Amino acid sequence: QVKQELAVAQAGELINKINDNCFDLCIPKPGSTFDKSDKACVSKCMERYMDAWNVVSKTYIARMKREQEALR
Amino acid sequence: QVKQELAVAQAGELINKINDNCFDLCIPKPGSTFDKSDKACVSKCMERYMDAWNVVSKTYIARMKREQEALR
Amino acid sequence: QVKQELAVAQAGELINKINDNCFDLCIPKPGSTFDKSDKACVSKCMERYMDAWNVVSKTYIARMKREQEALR
Amino acid sequence: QEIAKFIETEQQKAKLQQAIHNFTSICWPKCITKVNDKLGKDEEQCLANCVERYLDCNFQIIKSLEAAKK
Amino acid sequence: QEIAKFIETEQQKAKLQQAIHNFTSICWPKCITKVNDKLGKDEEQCLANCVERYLDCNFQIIKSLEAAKK
Amino acid sequence: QEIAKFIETEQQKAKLQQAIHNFTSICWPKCITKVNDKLGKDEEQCLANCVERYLDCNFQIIKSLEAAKK
Repeated sequence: QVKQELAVAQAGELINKINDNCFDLCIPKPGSTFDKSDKACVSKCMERYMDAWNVVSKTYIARMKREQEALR
Repeated sequence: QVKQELAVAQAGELINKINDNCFDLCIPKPGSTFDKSDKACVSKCMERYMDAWNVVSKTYIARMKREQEALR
Repeated sequence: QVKQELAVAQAGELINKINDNCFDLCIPKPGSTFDKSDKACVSKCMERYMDAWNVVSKTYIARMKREQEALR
Repeated sequence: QEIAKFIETEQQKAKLQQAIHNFTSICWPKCITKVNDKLGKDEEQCLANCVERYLDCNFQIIKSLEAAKK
Repeated sequence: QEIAKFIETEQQKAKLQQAIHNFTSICWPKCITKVNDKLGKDEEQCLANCVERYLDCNFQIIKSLEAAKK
Repeated sequence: QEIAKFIETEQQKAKLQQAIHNFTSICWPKCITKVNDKLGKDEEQCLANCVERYLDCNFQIIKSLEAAKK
């Protein structure tokens, strides 16, 4: 249950971050409808955000390893 | 006392949000005085912020009801 | 130990704030290297941030004293 | 028991109010660029649209992530 | 007792420092647009004005909300 | 004991994920200005540079503050 709660918390953070960033990018001026092109943009943006998350993750972890090795 | 503390916490949040948003809008470049026109702007801005809060609240609650009904 | 933990927490906050503000100012477009001029900018920016912190601190404390005296 | 229920209700209210604070913060700078004597019809519409579109976005993301899990 | 008092004092100090961190974060981007060798007189004045005006704003809002409650 | 270790590992993972969330939030608006069908090579490079330079900045600040303490 701890695990699940942590997983939920993480997913919540991911949803919030995607939402904030993709809302700004895809719907800079909120109109009266959420049309097909908005939906397509949000869908693509979500994938790009997760791509970006992976690049950041890889870079960060590689750097931390390099720094730790430099300390030895 | 719980109630009061929660009420105080909420008022604190409201004050902070009004302050941050109205400071940016009314005093974009802070000068050496806080004159009548600044005061009038802050006063109006505060009322508009609470109007906006009410519109957001109404919209959000109505939407949540609609979504809940759609789930039944 | 409480004292140390609080001191560490405060230093952490200071480091984060300096980092966020000086990163934006010194490295608006992150390139492939962190060169001498970036380093010099971060170093100066850090000193300026602490100067600014001191000005804010002095102003805030003086104002709070004035307000407290006005209440008597 | 009474107290537990009271606290729970208060916490739900606080959560709702927090959500409304967040939406107002997000939508205010998108819709209000100057301070007027009244909230204009267009400003009001912009705020309502902003909340609705943000939630559309939110629901879509949640559904996609759930679909991806399966 | 000694420890309780010590912790309270430390917490007050932490609160004060947090407030100063927040003000510096708010006022820095309004007043410092490039990094110079020294803090200029105009930058210093801008920072002081920013804190004072933010607090003016704050006090006015608090007073209005209190007046509205009655 | 088992549970304590499990919780600790989970907390470390959560901390790491939080750091990655923060970096993505900081670097995304600097590197991604429109939504494309794929992450471009230049966008990918920009994100990696952004993380590296932010950490360079971070390490420099920490070292300077530590040196100043002595």
